Amino acid sequence: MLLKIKENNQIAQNVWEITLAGQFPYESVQPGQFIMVRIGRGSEHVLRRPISIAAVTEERLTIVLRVVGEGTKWLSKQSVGEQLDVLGPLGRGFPLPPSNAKVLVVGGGIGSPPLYLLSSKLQALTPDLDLVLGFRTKSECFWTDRFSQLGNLVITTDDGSAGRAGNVLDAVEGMLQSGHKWDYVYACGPQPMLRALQQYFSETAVQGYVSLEERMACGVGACYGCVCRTKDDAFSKRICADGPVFDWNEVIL
Amino acid sequence: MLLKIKENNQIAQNVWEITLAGQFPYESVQPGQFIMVRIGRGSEHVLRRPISIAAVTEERLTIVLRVVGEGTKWLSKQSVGEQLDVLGPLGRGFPLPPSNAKVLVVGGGIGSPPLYLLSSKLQALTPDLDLVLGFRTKSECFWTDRFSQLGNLVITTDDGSAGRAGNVLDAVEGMLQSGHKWDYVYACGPQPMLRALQQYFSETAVQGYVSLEERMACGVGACYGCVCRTKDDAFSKRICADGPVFDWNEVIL
Amino acid sequence: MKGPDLSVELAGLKLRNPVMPASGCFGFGREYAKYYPLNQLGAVVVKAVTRLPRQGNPTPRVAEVTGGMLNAIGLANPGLEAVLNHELPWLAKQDVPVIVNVAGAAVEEYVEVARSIADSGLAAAIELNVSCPNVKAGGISFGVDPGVLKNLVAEVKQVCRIPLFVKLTPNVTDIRELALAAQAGGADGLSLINTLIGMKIDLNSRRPVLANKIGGLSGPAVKPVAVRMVYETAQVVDIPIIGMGGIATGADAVEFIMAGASAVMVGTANFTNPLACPNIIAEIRDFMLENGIKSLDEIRGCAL
Amino acid sequence: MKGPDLSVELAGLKLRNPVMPASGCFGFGREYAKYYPLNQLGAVVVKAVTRLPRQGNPTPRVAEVTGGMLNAIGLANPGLEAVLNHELPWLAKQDVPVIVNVAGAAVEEYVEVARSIADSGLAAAIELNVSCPNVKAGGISFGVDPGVLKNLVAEVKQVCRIPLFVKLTPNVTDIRELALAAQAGGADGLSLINTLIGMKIDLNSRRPVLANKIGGLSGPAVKPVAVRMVYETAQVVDIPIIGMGGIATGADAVEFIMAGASAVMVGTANFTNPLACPNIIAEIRDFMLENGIKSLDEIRGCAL
Ligand SMILES: Cc1cc2nc3c(=O)[nH]c(=O)nc-3n(C[C@H](O)[C@H](O)[C@H](O)COP(=O)(O)OP(=O)(O)OC[C@H]3O[C@@H](n4cnc5c(N)ncnc54)[C@H](O)[C@@H]3O)c2cc1C
Ligand SMILES: Cc1cc2nc3c(=O)[nH]c(=O)nc-3n(C[C@H](O)[C@H](O)[C@H](O)COP(=O)(O)OP(=O)(O)OC[C@H]3O[C@@H](n4cnc5c(N)ncnc54)[C@H](O)[C@@H]3O)c2cc1C
Ligand SMILES: Cc1cc2nc3c(=O)[nH]c(=O)nc-3n(C[C@H](O)[C@H](O)[C@H](O)COP(=O)(O)O)c2cc1C
Ligand SMILES: Cc1cc2nc3c(=O)[nH]c(=O)nc-3n(C[C@H](O)[C@H](O)[C@H](O)COP(=O)(O)O)c2cc1C
Ligand code: FES
Ligand code: FES
Repeated sequence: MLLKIKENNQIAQNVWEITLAGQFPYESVQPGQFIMVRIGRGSEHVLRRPISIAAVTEERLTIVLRVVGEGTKWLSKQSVGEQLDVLGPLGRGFPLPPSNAKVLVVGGGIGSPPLYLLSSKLQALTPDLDLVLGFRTKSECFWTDRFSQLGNLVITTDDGSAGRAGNVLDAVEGMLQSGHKWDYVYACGPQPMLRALQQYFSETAVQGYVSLEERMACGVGACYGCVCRTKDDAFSKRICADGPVFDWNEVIL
Repeated sequence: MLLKIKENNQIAQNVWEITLAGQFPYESVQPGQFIMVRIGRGSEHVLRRPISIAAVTEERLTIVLRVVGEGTKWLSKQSVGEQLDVLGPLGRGFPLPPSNAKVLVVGGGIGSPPLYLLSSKLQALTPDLDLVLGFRTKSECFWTDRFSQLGNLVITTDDGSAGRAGNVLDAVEGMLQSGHKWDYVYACGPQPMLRALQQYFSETAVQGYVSLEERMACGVGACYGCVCRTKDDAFSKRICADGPVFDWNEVIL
Repeated sequence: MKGPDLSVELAGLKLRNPVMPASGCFGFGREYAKYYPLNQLGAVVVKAVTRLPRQGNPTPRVAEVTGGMLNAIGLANPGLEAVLNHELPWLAKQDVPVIVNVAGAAVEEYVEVARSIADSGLAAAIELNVSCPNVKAGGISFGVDPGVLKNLVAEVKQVCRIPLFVKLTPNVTDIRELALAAQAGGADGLSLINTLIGMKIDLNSRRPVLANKIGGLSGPAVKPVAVRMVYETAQVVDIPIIGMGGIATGADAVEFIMAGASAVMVGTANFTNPLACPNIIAEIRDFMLENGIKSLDEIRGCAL
Repeated sequence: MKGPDLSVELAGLKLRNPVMPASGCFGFGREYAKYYPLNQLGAVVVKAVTRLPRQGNPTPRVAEVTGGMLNAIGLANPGLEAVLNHELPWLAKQDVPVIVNVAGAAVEEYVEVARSIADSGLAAAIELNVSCPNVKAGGISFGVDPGVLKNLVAEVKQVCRIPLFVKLTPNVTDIRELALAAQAGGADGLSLINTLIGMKIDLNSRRPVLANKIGGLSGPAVKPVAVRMVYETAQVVDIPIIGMGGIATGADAVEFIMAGASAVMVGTANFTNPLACPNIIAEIRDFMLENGIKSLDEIRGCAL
């Protein structure tokens, strides 16, 4: 699918927000799903890049990306009016909780974007959404205003330059100690963060969903490139097709 | 060198004219010299493309190119304001004749552009410049107005849709029969045309210079990619560095 | 007016057109069936099948390089039984010939898997992936020694009632030697090339990007090597060749056919564009129309 | 503050930095001397020299492919005498070590050329190009058979009073075997890789683009294969390795060093950008500065 770039703006250090329009099954998007974006216009880049859907309206798709290599750099440089070749929506998103469940959403850095779409859906279901977003430093924070409209937002930065100093787990512990309780945890971010959450809640009844990342080739389940380890140690799950969201009891992080 | 595109216009079927500006040794350009233009911005294309200098002013360089493959197609699509990475001026151009010599200039198709720069220099030296330019068909003709200001221009097309029907050699023969005489012939175009001219004048005292083409890698004489056969059969000449212009007595066409 | 005829005959198999996905780049067909009906393809070629399920290598398993990619999937697959019970029956309903890529760590494994697949009646042909390390011979690939290869092919041929293609690895000094060995062993056709062995190092971690360190290079970067090997092989063998390596356009496919290939496979390009195979088929048809070519026989091997 | 130290020692040669142009991509240095002083380079490596002048192959000799190029120059060069009398004396004035690439069609030719070059005192080292067809052995390249290679290297080593590098061809099943053979023959170092053999067919003429049909593939497309071969070779030999194949940036050069190379050569990239070598040197320096690396010894082979 060719989608037209409507906006492409830097919103934090190395972070860009791109809004796309064009033929796309906007209504069918589940929070946590992603698109595969083609890079360049020749044959130098043969692999698409997986990018989460951060927000969606009836006729717009928004992605947020951090520039880390050639592909994301190229994306950050595309002009309004140009077209991106995308596949999607791909993968399985976050299963939504029953109404009125107590929910915590935890994001780490560039893992936050898909949680925005998730949280905007959760807002209607859960009266009192807790959100913890961790960043390295103030200049890397983005969308904090948007997230704060969806629930009780706690920001952490490693260096304390914005919000609470420390990592997201410190914040989660602090909230638990001050009496917060959750039935569901939804998380996306670096693997060590996900692992720490998984372990922290392992002896509890809290139901958790984590969104995983791996280098992908096809993005549709055909190449077996992006598998993750599952606890039953059966034939490994493909993150692109069986995930990227998994029940945290199912996967070894 | 990075030169900025000032104009990029289609001027005939598959033919584009590009005008460039920026730091360049404009004054030192000899007619017949060429530039090597980089294609694309990544590493898909590793070889530059040789393109003749068609016209030069104190601060502008003009090239004319026919779209035949990926590189020329890419060039035709570059927008005004973008930069091209060029090397040059490269090669050895046409040696100019003494004043008042009688001169014929013969161009075939996309071989004509360097002859424009040549003819504009010849105009000052020779009172009565004869120009024969051959094209396949009318829609492929370009710059005929510009050339006609420099001398007595005869156009030929294979199908007779413009100018005289037939090839350039037919026209040259016709002119000879109607009394034209030349001391010097300068030619650029397809190899069969150059060979025909070389043979046609082989028993005469007419001095001739032909500009040759070959696939090039370095364009500066370092790779031995672009050699041509010389009559003394010594170590072959490199078209990029020892040419592209050769005395027609020197080379086997 | 009748359009150009894209059909090809390949060791007795009659294919609608010469374009098939390459093994390992198309799963067992289910994923791409969401993008187009599989019966548009000449055939479907499935992921390598081994006797038992295989998890494959640790991740990262894929990496991008200039004009291509590296993979070290490690023959991950659900194993013979699951393929026979779940994948091939589903594929049998798709109205397209199915070629099963077979891998193994010992001659016996190849033989057993090939026999079961052939006997199931669910496959049109078998493609032997001989790039696998030969466990009994100290991990050297089956595909690099002519004697070892000929013996493997001969053993499998005995139990294989359907056409047997042998997929050659390009990581050899002389592809012709191996091609002739496979032919002597009884191969009905050859597929080439499998991936070139490559590596990419990450400058930040200072380690190879792939967990497996080395991986197979595929994509446009390998096309010149692949075309050359098809060309060299076509000059010496009598059996048909399926060419592959970097095919992404109809022009690429035609280049392989001119080099002597009877059909082509498309791997990495499926990842760049899920519609790569149908697009390539359409582009081959356009090329034939524009050039007045009625049948691919007219251009097969014309560059030889 | 002292900047990073880019100097390397290579089989007794002390180089200012690890970056050299690759043979055949830099003529005899004169052309690129117009773009920058050659003493910015670690060394200059000249085009292959044979005993007699060679015209090389018919044209077209070069073609572009995705991420690379094919060449079939055919060892065109002015011959030993002209090189000794005209090229090396000029290079001797450029204040930079000169490595002479030597080619031949028989062991005796290699020996004669190498001896003359070494004895002239005008070269710092010799690089044996063993991709040449061995005329006496039916045209098979010297670089594909360990026994033949070891013998060639040993013969040349006897007459060569300066360091002897052997440049390996990648068109072999196991590069380690050839690397060990060259080492056993007495090589002081190894250069790898030469070009992969490839082909491109022109769809209009329906013929190979190169007059020679096949040609050598170089450029970014081959980098993963080259890095892998350097990595594999570094694990088994004790002599230094000069890595090359697709290097176009400082990052590419660092990748080869991390794979175990002591120095690098830059071929095709000179054509894309005549300032490729000086740029790469500057980029290596920047990388070292940014990462607090004082000497290349700190990262050499760190990915092994
Ligand atoms: C399901 C999923 C959703 C993602 N969503 C986002 C998002 O919303 N915003 C965002 O900024 N990033 C996201 N990422 C990470 C993003 O895909 C990588 O940062 C990006 O592919 C890097 O490409 P590059 O060309 O800039 O980097 P390079 O390092 O040059 O890429 C080289 C290759 O490695 C792959 N690669 C490199 N890093 C990663 C990584 N961390 N994860 C997966 N592949 C990688 C690339 O896809 C490419 O194939 C997501 C990843 C996955 C798997
Ligand atoms: C000295 C010289 C001057 C030239 N001047 C002009 C000019 O003023 N205008 C113009 O339109 N063309 C000119 N040409 C031809 C021009 O270089 C080619 O048409 C162009 O390189 C084709 O590139 P491509 O990528 O479009 O074609 P592709 O076929 O995709 O190119 C593939 C490779 O082949 C080479 N190649 C293909 N055709 C030619 C050719 N005819 N000559 C040389 N290399 C070729 C390309 O440079 C490239 O390396 C000149 C050639 C030479 C040698
Ligand atoms: C991710 C991936 C997995 C592959 N798996 C297999 C396989 O299981 N069996 C096999 O014979 N070849 C396998 N191959 C090789 C391809 O079938 C093909 O030979 C190679 O990729 C070259 O074609 P391409 O350049 O079009 O990708 C695999 C290639 C890729 C990229
Ligand atoms: C035009 C050209 C000519 C070459 N000539 C030689 C040669 O004479 N001797 C040699 O050993 N290698 C020769 N090579 C191989 C290069 O030295 C180098 O090994 C190869 O190109 C890979 O490096 P690259 O990818 O940086 O170009 C040549 C390569 C090219 C492109
Ligand atoms: S990326 Fe291919 S299976 Fe997930
Ligand atoms: S193109 Fe390299 S010598 Fe002419």
